[in-house]
Amino acid sequence: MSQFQQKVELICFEALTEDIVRLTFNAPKIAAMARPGQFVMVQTSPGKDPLLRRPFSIHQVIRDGHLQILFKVLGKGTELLAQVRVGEQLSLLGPLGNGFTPGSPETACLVGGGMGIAPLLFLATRFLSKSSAAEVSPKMPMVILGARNRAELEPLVDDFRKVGVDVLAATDDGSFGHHGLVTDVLTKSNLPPGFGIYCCGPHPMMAAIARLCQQESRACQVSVETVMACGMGACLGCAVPLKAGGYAHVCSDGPIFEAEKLLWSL
Amino acid sequence: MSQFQQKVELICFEALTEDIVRLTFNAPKIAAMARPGQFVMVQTSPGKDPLLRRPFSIHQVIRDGHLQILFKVLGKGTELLAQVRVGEQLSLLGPLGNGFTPGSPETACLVGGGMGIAPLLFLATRFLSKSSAAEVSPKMPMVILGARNRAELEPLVDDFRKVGVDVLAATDDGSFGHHGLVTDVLTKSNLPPGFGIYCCGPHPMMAAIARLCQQESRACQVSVETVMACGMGACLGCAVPLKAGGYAHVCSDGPIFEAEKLLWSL
Amino acid sequence: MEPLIMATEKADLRVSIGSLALQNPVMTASGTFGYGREFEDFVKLRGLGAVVVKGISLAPRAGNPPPRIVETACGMLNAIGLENTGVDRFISDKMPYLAALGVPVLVNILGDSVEEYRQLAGRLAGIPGIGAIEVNISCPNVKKGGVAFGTDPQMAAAVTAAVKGCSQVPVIVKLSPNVTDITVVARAVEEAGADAVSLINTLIGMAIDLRSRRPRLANVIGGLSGPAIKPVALRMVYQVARAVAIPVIGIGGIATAEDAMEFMLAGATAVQVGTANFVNPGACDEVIAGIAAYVTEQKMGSVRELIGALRVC
Amino acid sequence: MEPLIMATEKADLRVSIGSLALQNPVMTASGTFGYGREFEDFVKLRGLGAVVVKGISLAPRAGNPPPRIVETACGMLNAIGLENTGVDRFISDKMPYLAALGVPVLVNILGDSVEEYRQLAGRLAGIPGIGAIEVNISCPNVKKGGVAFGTDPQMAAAVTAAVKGCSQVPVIVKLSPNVTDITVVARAVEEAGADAVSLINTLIGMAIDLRSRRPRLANVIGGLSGPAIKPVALRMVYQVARAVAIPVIGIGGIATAEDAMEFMLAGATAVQVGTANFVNPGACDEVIAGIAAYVTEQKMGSVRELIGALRVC
Ligand SMILES: Cc1cc2nc3c(=O)[nH]c(=O)nc-3n(C[C@H](O)[C@H](O)[C@H](O)COP(=O)(O)OP(=O)(O)OC[C@H]3O[C@@H](n4cnc5c(N)ncnc54)[C@H](O)[C@@H]3O)c2cc1C
Ligand SMILES: Cc1cc2nc3c(=O)[nH]c(=O)nc-3n(C[C@H](O)[C@H](O)[C@H](O)COP(=O)(O)OP(=O)(O)OC[C@H]3O[C@@H](n4cnc5c(N)ncnc54)[C@H](O)[C@@H]3O)c2cc1C
Ligand SMILES: Cc1cc2nc3c(=O)[nH]c(=O)nc-3n(C[C@H](O)[C@H](O)[C@H](O)COP(=O)(O)O)c2cc1C
Ligand SMILES: Cc1cc2nc3c(=O)[nH]c(=O)nc-3n(C[C@H](O)[C@H](O)[C@H](O)COP(=O)(O)O)c2cc1C
Ligand code: FES
Ligand code: FES
Repeated sequence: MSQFQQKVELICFEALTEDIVRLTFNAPKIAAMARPGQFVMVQTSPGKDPLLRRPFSIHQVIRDGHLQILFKVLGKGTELLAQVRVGEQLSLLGPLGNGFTPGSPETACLVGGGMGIAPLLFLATRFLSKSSAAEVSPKMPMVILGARNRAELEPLVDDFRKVGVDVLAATDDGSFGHHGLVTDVLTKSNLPPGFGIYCCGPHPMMAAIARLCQQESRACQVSVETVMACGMGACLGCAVPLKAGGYAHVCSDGPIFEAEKLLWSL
Repeated sequence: MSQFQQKVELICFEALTEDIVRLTFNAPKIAAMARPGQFVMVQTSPGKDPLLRRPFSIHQVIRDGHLQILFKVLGKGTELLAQVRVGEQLSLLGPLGNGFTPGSPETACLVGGGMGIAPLLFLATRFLSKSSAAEVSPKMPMVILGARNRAELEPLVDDFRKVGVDVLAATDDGSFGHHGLVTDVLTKSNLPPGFGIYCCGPHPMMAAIARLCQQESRACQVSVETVMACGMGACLGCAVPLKAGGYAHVCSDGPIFEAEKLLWSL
Repeated sequence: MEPLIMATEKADLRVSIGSLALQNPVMTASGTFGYGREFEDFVKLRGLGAVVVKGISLAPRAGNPPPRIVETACGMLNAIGLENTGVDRFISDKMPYLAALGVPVLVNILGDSVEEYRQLAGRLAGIPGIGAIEVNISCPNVKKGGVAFGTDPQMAAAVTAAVKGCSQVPVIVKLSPNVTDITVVARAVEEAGADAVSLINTLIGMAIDLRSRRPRLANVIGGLSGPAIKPVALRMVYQVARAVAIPVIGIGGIATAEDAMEFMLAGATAVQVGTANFVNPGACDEVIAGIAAYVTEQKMGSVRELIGALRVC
Repeated sequence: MEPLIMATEKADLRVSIGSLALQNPVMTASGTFGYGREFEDFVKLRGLGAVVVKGISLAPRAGNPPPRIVETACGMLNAIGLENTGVDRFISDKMPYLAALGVPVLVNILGDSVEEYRQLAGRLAGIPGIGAIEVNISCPNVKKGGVAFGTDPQMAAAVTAAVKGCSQVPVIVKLSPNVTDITVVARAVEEAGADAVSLINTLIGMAIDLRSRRPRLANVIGGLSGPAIKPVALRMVYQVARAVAIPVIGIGGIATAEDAMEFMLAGATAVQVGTANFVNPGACDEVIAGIAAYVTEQKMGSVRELIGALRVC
């Protein structure tokens, strides 16, 4: 067994801003198997509406089998999730998807925008961790994070700093770090050629970074979002077009893809 | 305006037993218009499943515009209602239906079984109240209440005693009051001819009491339950067959009917 | 020259169904709004686009035995059995109140035969306040072994022509969704003279109680309505709007302004709010206000810009 | 002599679809269970009544562009576009794993023409592990202008006969609900030799995004599934079970043992669990366990006592 459907208890609820929430679940089985870049499907209601589970990146796995997700309230499902109380149980399905391949290359620049920051904390700690040395590099990653404003970004930047990673920040309104896009910061940072990019964020940001990396022949892994019904390869609903033609399935072939394999619209 | 759709706040939650709950809402507009025997339609979820509101008798109206309902957890809707927390808001529609006609006759015997006890507390206090003298009789009503066991019945009997009404109790298991049915108690009580019956409870109980009253030519008002979609006479879903043929609508012609007008099955 | 400023002052929500002008595109669906009066405490009746009343037959009908309704996932089944007071009592008891509201009253009619429909239309002709006749063709044709008029293009056309022949007001034919190709029926009633079509009526469904091993409706089968059917309704409105030239009125699971405007994008000129009235008796007010807010916010000259504006590339 | 005692020991859940014996009446619905393996961590695959695989065509198909799915009230729309690996890779890559499970594999097939269905049946004939062919006739017939095979009794019969002619295993025809009278199609395929019918496939629906004014599916229309459609499915199963003599397999919104048993009361010999697998990948296990518990608790000799046992008076 490498995947589980589990009722898990919410053990910590944090509202980082008015509409950004971090939930910590006691989910030992899923946490034990989880790798950075994988995701869980969360049932947002015991009823039939909303019917489908919602996908969320695994934000962090912490000692004692605790698993975190970080999300923004957008619609019905996330609204319901933001109302779950500590002690209540929720059904989680996971870990799902392929996850990042953090070994290639070993020197890394993590680029996250908005809620795309979520999976990068887990990835960053894996880069740092010595215990799982077989799989990951011990080298310190470079991290560039962007969001709309200070309120949204600062608490997340703090989390990276807490685990010992320095962060270059960018905000749309300039209230924290660079005033502008993460892509500006990335361009200005003159990243050495050996560094690979691990990227998650809004589609336009990832498309821009994919283009950049292609120009520089830089390895680039992106985490892709689509609507999902099952999250486990059964419905074929989560198609994304491939450069070579045809489609890949985000939940089973991804959500992490080499940027150059995908057909980027925009 | 005599009916209202209102978002009201839950101000008190009481679990009388494991599955019997009393909710107190701050619902001044509805409370001000409410008469005993009327009901409210309660939205049990902000979502679309369950879709329809659920009808509940007005259990009690207390000073300051507080309105109570008393219910047993049976299915999805009542399960959700039993999870509402103090401070949360719910949409109520009411007061709906005709209500009891407590003046005719003025001497009364109230007979309630199970959750059918709910509307009788409000009715009993109206019989006692001197402030609304125009509408109701000041005479002390006789009250017979039945339920499955002591746990379910005793807290409700206490409520009647608190407002100054004595109660004859009956339980299915004999753990409190008479061992048996309320109909037994009623038969044994040798009710004087002038007393009218005001009755609410499971269908078989009401059918038995209706038969009894017919034999004794005693006035009998019953509170009838059906499935309801609208509660306000619009859907015509809440039909009950009439002795004279055709149907009445429980929400708009009832829920209180003279027992002899109805066609009693069983 | 200043449509934007005008729009922010008061959104232009007017639409027309044939010769019938409506102050806004929001009507009540037949059978879900009683005879209007039931909602006077909850909705600004005078603010509605139109009131569509419960289906009326020639003679009074008692309706089906209970249970008549059952809740289903995001929907409900009903088998009311077309209970109504009959056309004469409708005219004498219900119309005066309705006519005084000053909004068009659409009378939904139903019959067992083409002749009954014709007579109904005749009885209603000339009654003040009636803005249009809505012909419910989902009823069984007793002369044809109980096949619903609405499932046969020829029968549907025959009913339409009969009603049209006795009506001065626009005739709207209400289509049944329980057909293989709803555009065929839509075109048939258009050719027979219908001034508009409204759709959808309920999907035929059933519910079973495992404990008693009985159908949950005394009538065994009933009509499915509510949010559950919205995707089917939206698809059929889209198909019919592209198949006919007459206005289309969209119905099925509409509960919010967004729902209503999605139907307009699919091609509906107006909409009807049905089951949502039971859940939220103020639903129509909210839908109208929401559309007005959208039209203003989007700086649209008129709500009519939405009709059929779906971008399908 | 001691059926009650036996029942409490182990409930008899066996049912048969023609010559195909199933250990219990619970199958997976095509397109909602991948090729089975995806669920090995979540469901006891060997405990299923049967595994129905994603629809297979002669040549591989890439499927529709995204978005392919959208959630609706208590349901979902899909327009996957019948993406599949094609019959050859299905046989070489998927069948060995499936055959080793020891439960019947039902291969759902689809084509653009009668000839394609015939060839598919031919390719699958004799492959070990295949318990039956399920013929998806909701696909458009390209030779007839894209009208779905399942909406025309004659075309449905032609496909059935063609497949039947090349199959040794039972042939199950999966009916489309998008028809005026599903019993007509059911009888047509029965006469053409179908060993069973399964129903319903998805209802055709649509969803619109008000913000972008575009359809929510790239394909514009899609198939509605899930709890929302259960009342329609139950009604059609009830009608078809009374119209044909062959076994009926019930599909549509089944998520619990109660749902499954309601379909059996309506006349289904077996059921398929579809969309529920997405929400709860352990759904089939729960449905089977729930039926077993009920059969035991009710002291029934066999689950077969439920089939068509609805009490309609
Ligand atoms: C593999 C994967 C990992 C994800 N990880 C995270 C995460 O860690 N944190 C997080 O906040 N979100 C994440 N998402 C997105 C998340 O699943 C959606 O935000 C969520 O499903 C929205 O559900 P809802 O019911 O609140 O919104 P809905 O009611 O479904 O939609 C509300 C509105 O939001 C829009 N919307 C829905 N999904 C998205 C989306 N993916 N992106 C942008 N807009 C959308 C809809 O179009 C609609 O307008 C992830 C998605 C995938 C596929
Ligand atoms: C005018 C009126 C006043 C009412 N007053 C009260 C009240 O004061 N207190 C109270 O507890 N209930 C009262 N009821 C009944 C109450 O409305 C139902 O119990 C409630 O709707 C059940 O909702 P649910 O979603 O929990 O159950 P559902 O999920 O709808 O049903 C669950 C199970 O309960 C059964 N059930 C549903 N309704 C009833 C019913 N009325 N009687 C018996 N079984 C039922 C169903 O058949 C099903 O098996 C009243 C009903 C009416 C019409
Ligand atoms: C309780 C009820 C009664 C109805 N009665 C009628 C009727 O008399 N005539 C008619 O044409 N449609 C009738 N309908 C159908 C509705 O007008 C509408 O077409 C259908 O419910 C779909 O819309 P909705 O999903 O918004 O409810 C009725 C629907 C319900 C729920
Ligand atoms: C994503 C998806 C894909 C489907 N693919 C197929 C298919 O390939 N062949 C087929 O016959 N039915 C297909 N169906 C229909 C289902 O098998 C089933 O008939 C339908 O979903 C109704 O059942 P449900 O409500 O339990 O999902 C598909 C359904 C879904 C949701
Ligand atoms: S979400 Fe179902 S296959 Fe990817
Ligand atoms: S519940 Fe709708 S008319 Fe009574």
